[in-house]
Formats: sequence, structure tokens, C-alpha cells
Amino acid sequence: MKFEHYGLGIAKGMALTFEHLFRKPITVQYPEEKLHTSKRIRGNELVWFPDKCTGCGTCTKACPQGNILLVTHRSEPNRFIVDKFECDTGRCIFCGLCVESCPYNALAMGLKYECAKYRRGDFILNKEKLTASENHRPSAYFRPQFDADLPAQSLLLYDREEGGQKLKFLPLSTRKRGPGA
Amino acid sequence: MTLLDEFQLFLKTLGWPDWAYYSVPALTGIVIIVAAVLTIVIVFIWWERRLLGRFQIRLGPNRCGPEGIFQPIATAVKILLKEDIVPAKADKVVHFIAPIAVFVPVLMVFAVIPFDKAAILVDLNVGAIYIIAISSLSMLAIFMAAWASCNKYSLIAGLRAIAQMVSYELPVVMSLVGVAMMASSLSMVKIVEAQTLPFILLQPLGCLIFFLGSLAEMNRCPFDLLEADSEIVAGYHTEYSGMKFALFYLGEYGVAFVYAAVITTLFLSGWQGPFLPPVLWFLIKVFLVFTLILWMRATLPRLRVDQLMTFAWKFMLPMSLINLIVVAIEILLVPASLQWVMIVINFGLAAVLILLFSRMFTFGGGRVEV
Amino acid sequence: MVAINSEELGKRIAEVFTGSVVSADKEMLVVDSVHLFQVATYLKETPGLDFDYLTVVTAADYMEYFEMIYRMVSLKQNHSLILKTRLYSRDNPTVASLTPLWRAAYYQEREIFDLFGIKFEGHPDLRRLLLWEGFNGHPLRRDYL
Amino acid sequence: MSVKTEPFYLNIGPQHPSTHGVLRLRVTLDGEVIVDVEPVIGYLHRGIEKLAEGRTYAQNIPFTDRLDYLAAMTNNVAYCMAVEKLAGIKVPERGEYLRVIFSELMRIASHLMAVGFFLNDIGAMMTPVLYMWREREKILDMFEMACGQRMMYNYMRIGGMSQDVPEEFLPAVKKFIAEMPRYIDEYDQLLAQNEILLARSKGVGILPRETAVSIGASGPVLRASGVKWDLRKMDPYSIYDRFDFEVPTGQTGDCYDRYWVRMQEMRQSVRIVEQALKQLPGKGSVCADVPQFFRAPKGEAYVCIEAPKGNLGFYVVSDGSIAPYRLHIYPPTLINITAMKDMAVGWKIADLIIIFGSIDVVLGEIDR
Repeated sequence: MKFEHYGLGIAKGMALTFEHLFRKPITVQYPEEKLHTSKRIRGNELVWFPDKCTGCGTCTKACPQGNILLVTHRSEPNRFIVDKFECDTGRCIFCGLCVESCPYNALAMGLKYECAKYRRGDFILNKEKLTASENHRPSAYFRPQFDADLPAQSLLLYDREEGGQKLKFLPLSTRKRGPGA
Repeated sequence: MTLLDEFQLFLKTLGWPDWAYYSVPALTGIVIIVAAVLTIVIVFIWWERRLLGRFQIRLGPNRCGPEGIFQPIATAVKILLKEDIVPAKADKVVHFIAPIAVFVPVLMVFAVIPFDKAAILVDLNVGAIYIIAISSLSMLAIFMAAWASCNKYSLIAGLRAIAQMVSYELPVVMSLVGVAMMASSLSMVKIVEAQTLPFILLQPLGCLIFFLGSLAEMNRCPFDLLEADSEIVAGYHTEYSGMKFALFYLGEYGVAFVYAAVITTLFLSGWQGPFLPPVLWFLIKVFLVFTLILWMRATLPRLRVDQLMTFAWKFMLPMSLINLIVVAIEILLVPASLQWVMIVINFGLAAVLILLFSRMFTFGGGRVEV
Repeated sequence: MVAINSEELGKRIAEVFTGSVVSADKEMLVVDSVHLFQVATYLKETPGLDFDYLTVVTAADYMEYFEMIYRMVSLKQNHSLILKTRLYSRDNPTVASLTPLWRAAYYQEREIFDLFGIKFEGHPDLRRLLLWEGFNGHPLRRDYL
Repeated sequence: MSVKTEPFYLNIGPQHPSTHGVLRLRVTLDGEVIVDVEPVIGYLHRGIEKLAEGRTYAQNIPFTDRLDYLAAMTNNVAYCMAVEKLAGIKVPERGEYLRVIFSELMRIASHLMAVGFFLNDIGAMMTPVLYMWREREKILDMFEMACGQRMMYNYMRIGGMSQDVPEEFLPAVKKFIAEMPRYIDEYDQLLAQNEILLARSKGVGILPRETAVSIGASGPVLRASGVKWDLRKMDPYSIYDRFDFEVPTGQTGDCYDRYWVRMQEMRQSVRIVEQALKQLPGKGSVCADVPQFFRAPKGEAYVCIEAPKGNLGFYVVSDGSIAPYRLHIYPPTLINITAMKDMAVGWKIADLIIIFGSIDVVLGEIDR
């Protein structure tokens, strides 16, 4: 092997790295700056709408992990009351098949993505924790009806160095723990 | 008259006893040097991490203090709190001594580095030889660490270390001889004073060889085979943790500082410069050299071990010999008033030699039949 | 790439190696496990067939028999063939290894040995691949629980 | 004079900075020269083939994500195509085009990782990796926009894909495709002519054409050895016959050729996506009507596609129930590492690492 290019190859590479000194870094400083995730994010924790749920159990059948526990009892001839609806998010693989399979739009993926917990037991979410609320919002994955409420995703493609569309940051005031994104 | 000599004289006038008259100034100087070196090394670490981040279009550490300046301190605290693990089969004594033996020579070299005309611990008349002698000691310590760890990756790194040291010491010394001839002294202060024009202009080839050789000596990219993380995990300090690892880490940056300082002294006219105070000039030049090293680290891949050897023996050694001869002839023939002639000749010669050698040179080795 | 007409090929092979072809239809060619190595050699070396490139080697457990599935491709002729053979022993299923012909089979046969317990005669280094030595049973058999 | 030396055994991995996962290489060394090398695998074995036998066809799709997790989308496509072939389902036009767009973007992302870490193995200290991650990140952003996750997409369904892409997806792809060639030029500028890279990778780890064919190597490893074999051309599955692209091949089959082939393939993928965007039907269904717990007819099907790392095959046997009777995954990288010994013997440890890096292995796929 020879110095084929008289060291010009090395010089070219060095010039490129030098040029990168003056580009803006692509780092997003995570806890302070949060990018808006995709509208369809398959985030942490299922969001359950108890009023729509008929207790049919399609979601439990669709789950590849066998992760959703559903216990119902019959109240009227054609109605099930859900006694127990639990999901172990520690074993969940966030494939979204349960949401996809739900025939009554009673289940959606969550928007949260910060899912660290102190105990394994905390990953098992019961009915109350899964129910949709202000702090527990659904994402638009397979639920296009929520699409309009969610902020547009901040794409790295429209990055800072081109001065075009700015990355959208969460305002700092929402940096408290709570609903993600 | 260095500052220490003046301090000694001052103590003498105060009528201190003999032992104090010798030891107090020496100790003071040592403390100042060690503190200064450690501070600068910490700044180096910060500078490397930040700048490397910017080369790689990321930010680098910026959480501890303004612009992350306290990050090395946080790292140091983290390292100090870590458990000190000694492998069960390690040679415990050598394993313990090795990190110290890496770090001590680094500090010792600073005895003869002139930060300023007077700011030098001791102006040895064999300063350059002293530097070469002492700085190769840390390679021995690296081999101690590698051997004592009882780890195969470390052992490979240790063997590489010895081979690398033996090969690269020669071109480094040869190019240093050229400088010494031109300055007609081995004293670091005299070498700086001789540089009315920086020797990088008078001996571009020697400077290049010295720079590349010192890159190998300080295990920097593209010659960082001793700790080639993608090949031999962490090389000789694979089995080190806690404070011992910290000493290796400091030693590594210390050596980088040493060679940056030596290059500054030998080729970049040391503390000399207009307007600014000499110490500042010295530090600016050291930082520039270090930044160049960083820049190479951010760009270049690393050589293989046999290519490294070939590069030393077939490329750098002949070049340094030619450089030595040419410099010697020039010193004899060219009068001191015609230095610009020397600059032109030397730059032309360097270009021709590099192009010529690039054509003739092949990166050694290849597949070995087994 | 077109699938070669394995019906015709089956007739050809039945002529060369009598009693070797169990069945041959449009999609696959099923041969006797005794003749497998000979048939494979024939397929690899006959000009016009030139199956020089073995892709997938796998097995399936149909309880009564194990089925070995080989899919081979000819880079020259740009055609492909699915070759099968059946092993009726459950305790000690054995078949000739195709590793001497195509080294592509090396890891895949080790994997089948590991997960199905099928032995390959002539394999240079038949050891478990994915599971550790001393693992009890062969997980991909249908009766493994 | 000959020196008597003793062999020296070294375990590279399973915990080693550059084994790209949990592979272990049992290496016999003579000094630094490699005498023998044997990959030991199985540290990431999850038994996906066995798990698949107990799950419905749709439930297996998320598991295919976990095979080659750097190119999960192509795994999805391959699996779904196998089941579609088994059941005779036709994918709508728009679905096919979107599949092509997604697979080619995935190929770019996967090659970016492969090339980046190959250069990192040579010792280029993360810089190429971080530059290439910048573009990979953009691709992953777009995937996230379409399917909600960045790695485990679970996007393809039997008969098409789970949902149509959002309206901001196509402009984003257009913008990305427009600027991607410039970035590939930049990577070339960074290291393609670098003398050290050339010295390290040219002529190193040569895989001769005959060996490559014999071991059944596929993908860039095979093409670098000079075999013009790309299933997208040779066996145009899906709608690849509608696109105009070239199959780059190397000459010698050394590490540099494998690197070069990957760089060229990225350019070709950009071309394919460009054409696919032009031909993409504006509206229409993206998924055939397939019931959730559908029963595939009895039979078997084998589908092999050109995944970023080589030919990825899925062999599905159905007994008429809702779950596959047998699912076999033909992993390209398991086959490609068969060549490790041929390539690495006689070279040095440093070369072993880059040879290994140039194969581009993902252990999720090797161990399944």
C-alpha cells in the first residue's frame, strides 16, 4: 500500500472535520429540551376508555406477550362489566397490536415515553391507572381522531443548521414530571 | 539566572541554614510545577472533550460549571470513589507500582521545560537528552502494567508498547539532533534563545518527523495502538480501575502536554513572541499543538502494528537521517545572515523528499502464511 | 430467477439414481435420504443444472417424520430448486451432510443438529451451535415442551 | 532459522467493544498473527422460531423486528411477504410502493451503521459514526412518524402495512432524498481516500469469489467478491422490476470493497426511493383485507428478499391453523460469518476486527 494521494486523502478528511467545527451541533439536551414525538408514538402505557370498553377481550387475544389481564362478569344478557383490566408494562413490547385490534376504539397507545419506575411492581397498571385522563393522554396511533390535538413532530431533517424550520421544543414550563411530550 | 536561583540567593541573604537553602526553593519549585502541570492537564482533558465533541457535531460535556469546565473534576471524583479492583492472578506489587511509574517521569520531564526564560526548574546543559531519557521511562511502566495485569489484551498492548518505543525513539532523537546542532546546545533555554526564527521554518522536515514520532510516543491517534479500544479493549490499563486508572489517564494527558511543550520549545521558539507575556505565549503554542493532535484524533483511523513499524523504520528513519545530513551541511555552508535561503531550500527539500518517499514507500506486511 | 421444473428434473434423477426420487411436483423434489448426497452432488456438478449456491437448509418436524429442506440456486443459470428428504427415525435421525459440497450448510446443519437432534454424517464439526453443551432435548421438535 | 512459538488463545468477546453484540471469537494467535478463529454464538438466542409456533401470524410480526434490529423494516417485509405468498394475498399498489420506500430507507440506515462502525473499528474514533448517525436519525424520525417507534417498527402487516403514512411523510422523504447524495459525498471526502484507511482495508480479508459462492455468502459480502447477485435484480420480488438501478460489485473482495459496495448501494437506494416517490399512486388502500386471526391455507412458502445484510429468507409452514406450524428464518449474517476463518487467518488482530466489522453482523439475527 502506498501513499496513493500524497497525503491528500488525509488532508481532505481533516478539512471536513474542521468544517464541522463550525456547524451547529445536533445534540438535543434531553431533559431541558424535549422534542415533540411522533403523533403516532407507541408510547408507554395503554390508555383505556372505560365507557367504550365492552370487555370483549380482543386485545388480550391480540397481545403476543399475553400481557393484558381482563376479568369480566356478565351483568345484563349482552353486557360485560370489566372487573379487572391490568397490563404489565414491564413486559409489554409496545407493538400496538391490542390497539389495532380493538373494535370499539376503547384502547389507545399512550403519549408518555419516560417509563422508569423504582419497583417492578409499579409496572403493573390497573384499571384506574390505565383510564384516560388529562395526565394520561392517548396518542394517534390507529386513532386518527386524536391527531388534530397533538403537536406536530419535530424532525431532525429540518435541522437548525439550515435555518429553515426550527426544531420545536417543549416550553420549559412543562418540564415537570407528568404527561410526556 | 532562573527564578529559583534568585530565590536561593534571597534565602542566602536571609542567612538560612544550608539544608533549607537548598531544599526549600527546590520543594517550592516542585510544588508549583506539579500544581501547574495538573491544572493544565485538567484543562487539556476538558479541552479535548469539548473540542472532540464539536468536531463530531455534538456538544461535549457542558453540565458541570460554565461550559462544563468542572467536568474533569467531576470525573476525578467519580474515579476516586470507584472500587480498586486487582485481578486475582495479578502480580500485585508491580500492578501497584506501574501507575505511579507512569506518572512520575511525566512530572520529572517538566524540570527542564522552560515556561519562560527564568521559569524553569533547572536549566540542565543536557536538557534535551534528559527529556528523551526520562520520557521513555513511562513506556517501561506501561509494560509493567501490561505484564502485571495478567490479561492477554494487556500483554499484547505491552509488547506493542515496547516495539513502538524502540522504533519511534530513533527518528525522534535524530530530528532532535538537528535542532541541537542548529542551536549548538542541548540546554532547553539556549535552544529557545537560538530561535530568532522558529526552527519549524528552518527544519520543516525535522519538525514533521518529531511531531509524528511524538504522536507515537504519547500513544495518540493514528498511532494509538496501545489502547486501541476496538482491538484490545483498553490495552495496558484494561485491568485498572479507581485511582490507578486515574493516574494512567493523567499520565496520558501529561505525556501529551510534555510533548506539546517540547515541540513548542524545540520548533516553535518556546516562550518567544511579541506583545503578550512569555508564559502566555508558551501556553498558547502548547495549546495549538495539542489542538492539532486532537484534530488528527478526530479524523484519522489507526495504523496496524506492522504498518506502524514500517512507517518508523522505512519512512521516518531515512527521512530523519537525510534531514540531519542536510542540516549539517547547511550549517557549515550557509552563513547566518542568509537564513531565508535555508528556509527555501529546506521547504523545497521536504516537499521533494515526502513526495519521493510517498511513491517508494509501501506500508509493510500483509498476510502472513501460517 | 425461476424455479426449475422439478417434475422433469425428478424424472431425470430417477433415471440416474433408481429409486431415489420419492415424489416430484412443480414446487419441490423429494428424494430418499439414502441417496441425498449423490443427488446433491449430481445437482451441483451436472452442467446445465449447476446448483453452485446453497441457500437455506432447514428441517421441519411432522411427528411421523423429519423433513429436511434444502433450497439451492444456480448463479450461472439463475434458477432455483427446493430439495427435500424425509427421515423417519425419531430416536436417531441421520442424514448425509452436505457441508463437503456447499460450505453454506456448515452452520445451518449444526443449528439443525442443535435444535432438532438430526445427525449429519460427514459434517466436519458437529456440535451444538446456539444452545450450550449439555442442554437437554432439542427445542424445535414439536414434542419438546 | 525458524523460531518456535507457542499458540496463544484469546477470547474476543462476548464482552468486547467491537464485537457488535454478544459474539465471541475464539482466536488462536501466534504473536499477533491469527492462526485460527472460531465464532461462538448463541448468547442472544431467544428461540424466536419456537415462539412463533405458538403465536398467530400477526403476532409474529413484532418478533421479526427483533431479528436484525438495525433493519427491522426489511424483516417485517420479508415475513409478511412469506405469509402473503402462503395465503395468496395480493398487496395493493400503494402498499407495495410504500414497502419499497421503507425498505430502501432502511437499507440506507443499516448501511450507514455498518459503514460507520466499520470505520470506527479501523480506529476513526466515533467521528464517522456520529456523522452517519445524523442521517440515520433523520430516517428513524421519518419511520417514527409513520409507525410510532424508532427501532421496533411492527409496521408491515400481512397484506400491506398497518396504516397509511401521514401527510407530512412524503415531503420529508423528498427533502431527505434530495440532500442525501451530498452527505454521501461528505462521507467519501472524510475517509474514502484516506491513506490510512486504504492501507488498513485494501487487500485485507480477501474473500475469493469461489469461496464466497461456496459458503453461500450474500449481500454486500458476496457482491464485493465480484458476483453480481442481487435478488432485487435477479429475482425481482415485489415491484423491484419497475425501478432502474445498478448493482455495484467489487473486484477483489477485500474489506475496502465491502465498504465501497455499501457506499454505492446507498446511492442506488436513493435512486430507487426517488423513482418510487415519482410512481407512487396518490390515494388508495395500503393493506389488503386480511382478518386479524386469519388462517393460512395448508402448505408452505419460502420467500427470500435482499435485506441490507444479505438474502433474508422466511420459510413458513402452515397446517391450516391460526399459527404457523413451522417458521424458519434464514439469516444472512450467520452464513456470512462462515467466511470469518477464510478471511482472517494470517492477518493480525487489528485486521480480524475490521474483517469482522466489514461483514456487518447483527447478533439478534445470528442467534434469533
